Amino acid sequence: MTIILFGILFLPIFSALSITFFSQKHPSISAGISIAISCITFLLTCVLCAMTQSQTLPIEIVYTWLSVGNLSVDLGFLVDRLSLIMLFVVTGVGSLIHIYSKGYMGKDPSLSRYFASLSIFMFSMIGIVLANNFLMIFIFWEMVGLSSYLLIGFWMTKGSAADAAKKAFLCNRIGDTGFLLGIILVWSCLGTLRFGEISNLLSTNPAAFSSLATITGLLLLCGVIGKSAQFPLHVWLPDAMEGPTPVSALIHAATMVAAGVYLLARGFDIFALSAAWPQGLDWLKFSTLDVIATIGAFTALMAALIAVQQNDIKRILAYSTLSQLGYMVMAIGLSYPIAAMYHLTTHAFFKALLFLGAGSVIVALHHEQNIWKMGGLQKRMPITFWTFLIATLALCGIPPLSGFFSKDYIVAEALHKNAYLGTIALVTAFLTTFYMGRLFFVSFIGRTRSKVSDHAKENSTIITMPLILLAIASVFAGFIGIDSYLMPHYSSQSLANTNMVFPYPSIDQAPDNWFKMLIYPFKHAPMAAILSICAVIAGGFLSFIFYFNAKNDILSSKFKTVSLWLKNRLYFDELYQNSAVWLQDKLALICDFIDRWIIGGIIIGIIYRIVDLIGRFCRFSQTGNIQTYTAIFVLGIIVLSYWVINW
Amino acid sequence: MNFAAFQLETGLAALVILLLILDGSCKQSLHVAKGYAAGIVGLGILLILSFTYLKTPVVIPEALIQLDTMALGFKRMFLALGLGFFIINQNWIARRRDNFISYQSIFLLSLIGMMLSSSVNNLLMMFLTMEIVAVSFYVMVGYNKKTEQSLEAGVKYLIMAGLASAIMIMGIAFVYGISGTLDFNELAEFTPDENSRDAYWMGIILIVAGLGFKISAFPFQYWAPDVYQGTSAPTTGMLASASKAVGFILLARFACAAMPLGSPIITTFWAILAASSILYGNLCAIPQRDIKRLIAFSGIANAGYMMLAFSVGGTMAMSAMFYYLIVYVFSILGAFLAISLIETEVGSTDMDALSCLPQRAPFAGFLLAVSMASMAGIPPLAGFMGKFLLLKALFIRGMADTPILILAIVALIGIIISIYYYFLVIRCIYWPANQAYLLRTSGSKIFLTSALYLAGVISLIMMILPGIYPELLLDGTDWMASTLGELLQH
Amino acid sequence: MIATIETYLTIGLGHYLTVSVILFCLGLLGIMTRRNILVVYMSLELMLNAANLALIAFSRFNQNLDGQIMVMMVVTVAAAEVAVGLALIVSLARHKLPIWIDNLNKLKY
Amino acid sequence: MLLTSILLLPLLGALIVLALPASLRVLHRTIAITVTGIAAILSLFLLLGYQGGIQGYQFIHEIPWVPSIGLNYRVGVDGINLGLVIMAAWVSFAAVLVSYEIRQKEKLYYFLLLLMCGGVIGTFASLDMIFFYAMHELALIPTFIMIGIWGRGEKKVYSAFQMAIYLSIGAMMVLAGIICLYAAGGAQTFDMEKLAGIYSQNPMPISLQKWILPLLLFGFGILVGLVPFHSWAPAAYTSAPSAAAMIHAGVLKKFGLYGIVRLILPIMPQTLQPWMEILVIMALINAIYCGLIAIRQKCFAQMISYSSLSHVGFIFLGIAVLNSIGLTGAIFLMIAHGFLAALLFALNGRIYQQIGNTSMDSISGLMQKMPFIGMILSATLMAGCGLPFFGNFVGEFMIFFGTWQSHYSWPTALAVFTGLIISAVYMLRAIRRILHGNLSSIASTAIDAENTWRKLPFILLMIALISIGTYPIILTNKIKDPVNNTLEPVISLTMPDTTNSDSSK
Amino acid sequence: MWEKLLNYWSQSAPLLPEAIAFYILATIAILFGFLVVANPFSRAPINSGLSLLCTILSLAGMAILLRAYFLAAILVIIYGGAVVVLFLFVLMLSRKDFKIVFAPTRIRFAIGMIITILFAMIIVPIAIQIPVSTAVSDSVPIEGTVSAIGTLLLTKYIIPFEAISILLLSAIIGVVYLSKPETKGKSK
Repeated sequence: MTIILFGILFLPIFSALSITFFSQKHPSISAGISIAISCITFLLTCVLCAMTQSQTLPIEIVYTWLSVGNLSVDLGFLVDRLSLIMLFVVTGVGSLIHIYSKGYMGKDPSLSRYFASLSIFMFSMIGIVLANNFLMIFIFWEMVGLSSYLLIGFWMTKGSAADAAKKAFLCNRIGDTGFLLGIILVWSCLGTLRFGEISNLLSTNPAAFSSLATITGLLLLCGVIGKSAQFPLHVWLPDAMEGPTPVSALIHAATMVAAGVYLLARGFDIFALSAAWPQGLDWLKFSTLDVIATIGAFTALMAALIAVQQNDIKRILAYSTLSQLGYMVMAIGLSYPIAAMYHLTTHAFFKALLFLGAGSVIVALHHEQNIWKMGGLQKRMPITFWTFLIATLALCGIPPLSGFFSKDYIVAEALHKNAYLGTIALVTAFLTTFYMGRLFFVSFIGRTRSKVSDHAKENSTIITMPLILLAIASVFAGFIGIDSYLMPHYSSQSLANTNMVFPYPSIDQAPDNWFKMLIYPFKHAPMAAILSICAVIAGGFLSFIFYFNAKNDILSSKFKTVSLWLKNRLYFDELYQNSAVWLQDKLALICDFIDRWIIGGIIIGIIYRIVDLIGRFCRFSQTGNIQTYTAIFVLGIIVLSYWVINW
Repeated sequence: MNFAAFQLETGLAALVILLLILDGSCKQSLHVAKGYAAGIVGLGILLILSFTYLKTPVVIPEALIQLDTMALGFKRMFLALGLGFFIINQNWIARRRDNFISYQSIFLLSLIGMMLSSSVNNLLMMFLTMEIVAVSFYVMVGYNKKTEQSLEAGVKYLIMAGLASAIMIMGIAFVYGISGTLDFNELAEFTPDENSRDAYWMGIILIVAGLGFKISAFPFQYWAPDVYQGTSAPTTGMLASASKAVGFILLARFACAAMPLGSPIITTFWAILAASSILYGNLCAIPQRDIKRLIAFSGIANAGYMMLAFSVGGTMAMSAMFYYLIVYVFSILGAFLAISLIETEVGSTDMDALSCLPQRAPFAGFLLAVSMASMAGIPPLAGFMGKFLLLKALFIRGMADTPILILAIVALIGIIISIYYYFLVIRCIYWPANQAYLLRTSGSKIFLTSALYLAGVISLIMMILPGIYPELLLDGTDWMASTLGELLQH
Repeated sequence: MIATIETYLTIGLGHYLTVSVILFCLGLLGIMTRRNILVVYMSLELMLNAANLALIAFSRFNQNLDGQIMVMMVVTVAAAEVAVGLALIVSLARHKLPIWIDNLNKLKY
Repeated sequence: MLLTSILLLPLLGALIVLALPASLRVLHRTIAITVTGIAAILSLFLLLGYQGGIQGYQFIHEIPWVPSIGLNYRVGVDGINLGLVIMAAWVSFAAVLVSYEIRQKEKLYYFLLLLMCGGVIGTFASLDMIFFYAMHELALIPTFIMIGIWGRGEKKVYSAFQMAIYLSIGAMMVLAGIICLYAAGGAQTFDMEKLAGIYSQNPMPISLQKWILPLLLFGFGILVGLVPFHSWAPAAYTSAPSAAAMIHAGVLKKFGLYGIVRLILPIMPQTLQPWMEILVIMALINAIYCGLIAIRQKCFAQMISYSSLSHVGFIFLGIAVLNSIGLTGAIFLMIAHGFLAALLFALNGRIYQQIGNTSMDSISGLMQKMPFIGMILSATLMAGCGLPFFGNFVGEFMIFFGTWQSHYSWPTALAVFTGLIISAVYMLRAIRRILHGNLSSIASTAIDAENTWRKLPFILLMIALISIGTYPIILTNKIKDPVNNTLEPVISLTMPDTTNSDSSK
Repeated sequence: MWEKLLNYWSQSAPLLPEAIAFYILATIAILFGFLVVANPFSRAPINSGLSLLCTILSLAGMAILLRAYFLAAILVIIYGGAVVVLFLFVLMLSRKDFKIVFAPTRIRFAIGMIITILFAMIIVPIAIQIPVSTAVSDSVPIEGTVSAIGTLLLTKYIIPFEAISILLLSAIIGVVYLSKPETKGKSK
C-alpha cells in the first residue's frame, strides 16, 4: 500500500526530472516517458481502489516532514473515498490527456518541456489529493499554481500567453494569502493541521475555534476562490486559455480548478461551523457556508451570462467551466459536499471532452478559435462532432447523461433550501444550454463560414481515441453510483452540527441498480428535475432559433450595450487594472520615490551636509594667524584651569 | 646615575660625529653614499643592540633617566622609526640634490633627544629632551628655506613652540615650587595640601598645555595643520609621528606621576580634552584636500583617541595607548614614504596627485592605502587592534562609570567620521576623479631604492603583524606599561 | 597696621612670584598683540625670564638648588632657541618679506 | 580541526595565489577552485558528523591567541551556524566558479576572492566575538575593492565608497557593542558561549543593556540593510562583480542577523521585548517597502537587490517574534536566502556578461537563447517568491507561523501578503520581461552556459536550494535545540506575560 | 607709641634694605616689561629690545636678592650680553618698513588684553597666596654660588649637562645652515 501510494505520488515527478535531465533533446522519448508514467499511475490508482475495497477507510500513512516547536508538518497520505474518487479522476483524465497531447502538440520543439511541466502538474495534483494535512495541501496547491503557470505560458514568446500565465499565478497567489492565513489560524486554534484530527476535535468540541470560526473559514475560502476562479478572482481563467488546449482541458477544466471544490469538501468540517465572529464584528451574522453559496451562485450566473457573448471557442468553454464551478461551490455552500464532488467528477469528464473536442477542431482548423469562422464540421469531423455533442448534452443536463444527475442534485438542494439560489441555479441551467447551443450550432452545424473550415479534416486516432473514451465516461458516469460511493465518507463523520441533507436517508436506501438510479432524481425531487429539464429545453430552443444557420450574432446587434458589457466580460479586468494594479503601481512609485530621493537623497544628504558644514566651520578657526592661535591656546588654559581650580 | 640609560644615545651621538667627520673628510661625490650607508648600518646596529645587548631594564632610584621597560621599548621604536625616516629623508635630500649632512645630522640629533625622552624621570630632563627635539625641529621645519611656505611654517612652529615651552617652564616652576622636587618618583608620592592645591594644579595644567602642544591636543593644536602643510614631507612625517610620540611618552610619565589618574576630576579633565580633539580633528579633516593637512587633522583626532587612555587610567589603558601609539607611528612612516615621493615627483601634495601612485610607484601607493586603512581601524590591520584595545579599556571603565560611555560614543562618532576621509584618500589613490586621472598616466615610473623598500617593509610589518597576532606587540606594551604601574601605585 | 607693614616689608615668595606672574602675563600680551615678529619673540623671552624668576624664587624658598639648575638649562636652551629662531627670521627677511606676523598667513584653513 | 581546515583552506589558497606570478592566469583560477571545492566538500562532513541532541558546540578547535585579554581563536558549530558554515562554503565555491567572467588582474582578483571566502566561512565558524568581527571585516574589505576594480557601470566607485562608509559605520557600532559585552559582565572573555553562560547566571544590569542593545541592534541592522539604513545595498550590488555580490548578499550579510541571534537574544533578554516589538515593525517595513520598490525597478540587478532586502525583512521578523518556530524559520531562511541570493547574482552576472546590461526594458525573450540559464533563472525567481520545495518557502512559512504564535496578528497578515503577493509580482515581472516575449535585438548574441563547468555553479546552488526545501528536517532538527537554548532566557522571563495575555484573549 | 614704633623699627630694620631693593627692582622690571610689549610712545622694536634688556637686568638684581649669584651673572651675560644683542643685531638687518597698514590692531589689542587679564585673574591670586613650604628666614638660606651649582651640575645633573650639548650641536648646525646665503649651484 505504502509503495503504491509513493509510486502514485512520486512517479510523475520522477518523470519530470528524468525528462529535464536526460531526454530534453529527444521530444518523443520524453512524451513516451510521461505518457507511460501517467498510465502507470492510473493503473496504480485502480489497484489502490481494489485494495481499499476490503479495508476500512480512511487509511492514513504519516511521515514527519518538519517539526519545530509545536508546529509539525507531515508528509502524509490520507486514503478515503473522497481522495480515491478524486485520484481516479485526476489520473484517469490525466492519462487520456497525456495521450491526446502527444497528438495535439505534435512537432512542437519544446515538447519535452511540455511533458515535464505536465508531469509536474500530475505530481502536484496527486499531492493535493492525497495530502493528509492543510500545509501539505498548501504546498501542492502552490505547485499546481506553478505548473499551471508553466503551461499557460508554454508559448512564452507570445506576449499574451506570458501575461496570462503571470495573471493566473498572481490571482492564485492572492487567494493563497488568505489560504495560508487560514491555515495558520487553524493551527493556532486547533494545534494540528491533519484533517482527521481536525474533524475529531471539531466533533468533540465544535467551539474549538471560539470566535474565529467564520474568519478561518473565509480565509480558507480565499484559497478556493483563487484556485477555482470564483468571483472576484475569476479573471485569470479565461485568459488561461492562452495555453495549449490539452492543458486547458486537464488543468483549467477537469482537475486543478476543481481542487478548490475538493478542498471545500475536504475541510468541510471547518466550513460547516456555524457563524461565530470576534467581538466588534459580531454584527456580521452570516456563516461561512452562506458566503460560499452566494459566491458560487453569483459566479455561476455571471460566468454563464458572459459566456453568451464570447466568440472564442475556448473562452466560451472557460466561462462554462467557471459557471459549473460556481455550481459546485454553491453545492458546498448548501452543505452538500457529495453533490459538489459528484458534479466535479462528471464535469471533469464532459468538460475535458469538450475542451479536447475544441482542441481537435482547433487543430483541424489550423489554430482558428473564433466560432464564427467555423461551421459545417459535422460531416468533415464526425467523431469530434458526435463526442462533442454528447459532451454538450451532458453539460446541459439532458437525462440520462451524467451531467443531468449531478446538476439535478444541486438544483434540487438549492430549491429546497433557498428559493433565490434555486432560481439562480435554474437560470444558469437555462443560460448554459443557450450558450452551449450557440457554440454548437455556430461551429458545427450549418455551412462553413471560412476557408479553413472548408478544409477541415478529422484528426488521427491518437486524438480521437481519448475523445471516445471520455464520451463513454460522460454518458455513464451519472448512474454508476458515485454519490452512493461517497456517502459513507460523510456519514462516517460527525456532521451533526450542519443541516446537511443526504440524497438518501441512509446508505441502505440508495438505489441498488443502475435503472433505479436513472429515475431516482424524479423520485427524490420531481419538481426540481422537471424544472431543470424545462430550463434546458427552453435554452436549447432559443439558441436553435437564434443561431441555427445564423450568419452573425443576432443578440449583439439587438442588445448592443448588454452585449458590449458581456463581450468585455463585465469590465472586470479593466476594473482590476484600474484599481488594484493601479494602487500597487502607485504605492511602488511612492516607495521608490521615498527611497530614491528622501532616504537616498535628503536624509543621507542632510546628515552628510551637516557633518561637512561643521567640518568647514571648524576649519575656519584655522585662520592662519599665529596670534589667533596663541589667543585660543591661552584661552584653553584659562578655561581648563578655571574649571579645575573651582572643581 | 644610570649609564645604561644613555648607551644607545651615546652610540647615536658617535654616529652623528662620525657622519660629520665623514662629511668633512670625503670627496664630494663619495660621501653621500658613504654617509648614507654608514647611517643605515649604524642605526641598524643600534637597533639590533637594543634588542640583544640591552635586554634587561636597569632602574636606579633617584637617577634622572632610567632604562625601565617603557624606556627600552620606546627606544627600540624610535630607532626603527629613525631608520625609516633616515631613509625617507635621504630619498628626499637626494631628489632635491641638497646637502646630505646638515639635515640628517640634525635629524639624528633630534632622534637622540627622542630616545632620551623615553627614559625621562625628572621634570628637568623632560624639559630638556623636549627642547632638544623642538630646537632640531625648528631647523627642520624651516629647512626648505627657498620656499616661503616652509619658512612661514618654521616661524609659526618657532613661536608656538616657544610659547608652549615658556608656559611649560612656568608650570614646572609651580610644580617644583609646591612639591619641592623635580623627580617623578617623589612627585608621585607627593600630594598637595589644601593651601597649595590651586598652585599645584595650575602648574600641572600649564605643563599639560606645553605637552599638549607637542601631541597637538585641542585647543593646543592650531599650529599643526599649518606647519604640517608648510614643511617638507619627511619633516611632516616626523612631526606627526616621532614628535607626537615624544609628547605622549612624556605625558604618560608625567601624568602617571603627578596626576591621580582615574579620579573623577582627572577623568573628566582628560575626557574633555580627548573628546574635543577627536571631534575637532575628525570634523575638520573632512573638507581637506591636501594630504599633509588632512593627516594633521587626523593626527589631532588620533591624539584624542590616545588621550582616552589618560581618561581611563590604569596600566591596561596605558598599554593600549602604547600599542596605539606604536602602530600609529609606523602607519605614519608608511604614509609619508609615499607622500614624500609624491611631493618630490609631482611637486604637490594635493589629494589628486595621489592618483599617480598606482602607476608610477605601486608599492608606495599600496603602503599609503594600507596605512590609511590601518588608521581607519580596519581589521586585521594593527590600527584596528589599537582602537579596539583603547575602546575596550574605555568600555570596561564605562561599565562602572556610565558617563564614560558618552565619551565612548564620541569616540565612536569620531571613528565613523574618520573612516570617511581615510577611505577618501584610498579612493583618491586608486579611483581618482576624472580630472585627476590624467596625472596617473603622465610621468615615468618612480625608482624606489631598496632602502626605501626596507623602510616600507618596516612600516608594513608593524601595521600588519600586530594586527594578525596582537600578542606580539601587546606583550611588549604590557611590559612597558608595567613601569607606569609602579608610578600609578602611589 | 603695624602687622600689615611688616608683611609688606618681609619680602616672601609671594612677592617674587607676583612679579614673575605679572611679567609672564605681559609677555603673553605681547605675543598676542604685537605685529613685529621680533617683538613677539622678545615677548617670548620675557615670559621665559618670568618663569626663570619663579624658578629661582622657588629654589630659594624650597631650600634646594634644583630650581637654579633648571634655570641654567632654560637659559642655555633659550639662547640656542633664540639663535635658531633669529636665523629663521633672517631667512625670512632674505625673502624680502616684511617681518610682520600678518604676512604669515599663506597656510590656513 | 575540520572547521579550521575549512576556513584556512581558502586563506591558504589566497597566499599561494599571492605568491605565484601574475602571468599564470589559469593556475590562479585552478587553485581557487580547488581550495574552495575541497572546503565545500569538507563542509559536508560537518553535516554528517554533527550529532544531534548534544548540548553546546561541536567540532570545537581552540588556539589561545591573546590570553591576556581573553581573546582566543575558537571555532565550533551548533545547529544555528552549522547550516550557515556549509552555505558559506558552497556559495564560496560557486562564486569562484562563476568568476570566469574576470579577464583582468586575475591574480589580485582571486587573492581577494579567496580572502572573502575564508572570511565568510570564518565569520560563521568563529565562537570568539573578535574573530567573528575580524573575519567579517576580512571578507568585507575585499568586497569594496572588488567593486571598485571589477565593478560594473559608471557609478561603481561611488557605490563602493558609499557601501564602505555605511558598513564601516555599522561595523564600528557592532565592535563597540562587542566590547561592551566583554566589559559589562566582568567576565573578560570574548567567547560567545562563556558570555552567554555568564550572563544567564548573573544578568547584565538593565542600565547597561539600555545602551548596548540598541547599539548592537542597529549596528547589525546597518550591516544587513535594515530600512532606512539600506541605501548602500542596491547601489553596491548593482555595481559589484557577481562573485562579490554573491558572497556579500548571500553570505556575509547574514553576519548581522546571525549576530543578533548569537549576541543579543541570549545575553540581553531583560530589555529585549520592547526593542523586538519595534523590530517587528521595522522588519515589516523592510519586507513591504523594499518589495514595493523592487516592483518599480527597471534594472534586474536593482530588483534582486531590493528583493534581497525584502527577504531579509522576513528573517528579521522571524528573529523579532522571539519564539522557536520563528527563529528556526529565520535561521533556515538565512541559509536558503544565501543560496537564493547567490544564484540570483550569479545569473545576473551571466546575463550582464552576455548582454552588457541588465535593464529589464531592453532585454526580452532570453529563454530562447539561453534555455539552461533561463530555466535556472525562472526556478530561482520562483523560489524567491516562496514556492514550495525551495528552501525559502520552508523558512518563510515557519516565520509566518511563528509570528502568529507570538500574537502578532496584523504583522502575520502583512507578512503573508508580502511573501506571497508582492514578491510574486516582482519576480514574475522579471520572468515576463527577461525570459518571455519576443527576443530583443540586444539579446540576440547571448549564448547559454557553454559547458558543464559553466553550468556547475548554478546546478550546485539549485540542488542545495531544492534539497533543503524538500528535506528541511535535515536542518531544522539540528537548528531547533540550540534555538530553544537561545530563547530560553527570554521565554523564561516573558512566560508570566504570555500566560496572562493568553487568558485575556 | 613712639617706643613701640622704635621697637618695631629695630625689629624690621634688617628687612628694610631688601624690601626697598625688591620694590625698586620689581617696579623697574614690570615697567620695562610693559614697555617691551606695549610701549605707548613708540612701536619701534628697538625700544622693545632695550626695555627687555632693562627688565633682564632688574631680574638679575632680584636673583641676587634671592642669593642666586651665579644665575644673576649668567642672566646678565647670556641674556643681556648675547640674546638681546643678537636681537638688536637682527633688527639692524631687517627692513624698517613701517608703512604697510594691517588689519585693525585695536581689536586685536582688546582681545589680547581681555585674555591676558583673564589669565592674570586666575594666576595672580594663586601667586599671591602661595604658601611657603619651609620656614626660610630662620635657617641659613641656601646660596647659589658658582661652586655649589658647579658641583651639582657635574654630579647629580651631569646627564642634562651633557645632553644639552646635543641641543647646542643641533642648534649650531641649524643656524649655520639657515643663515648661510642661498647656494647658487647645487654644491653638495
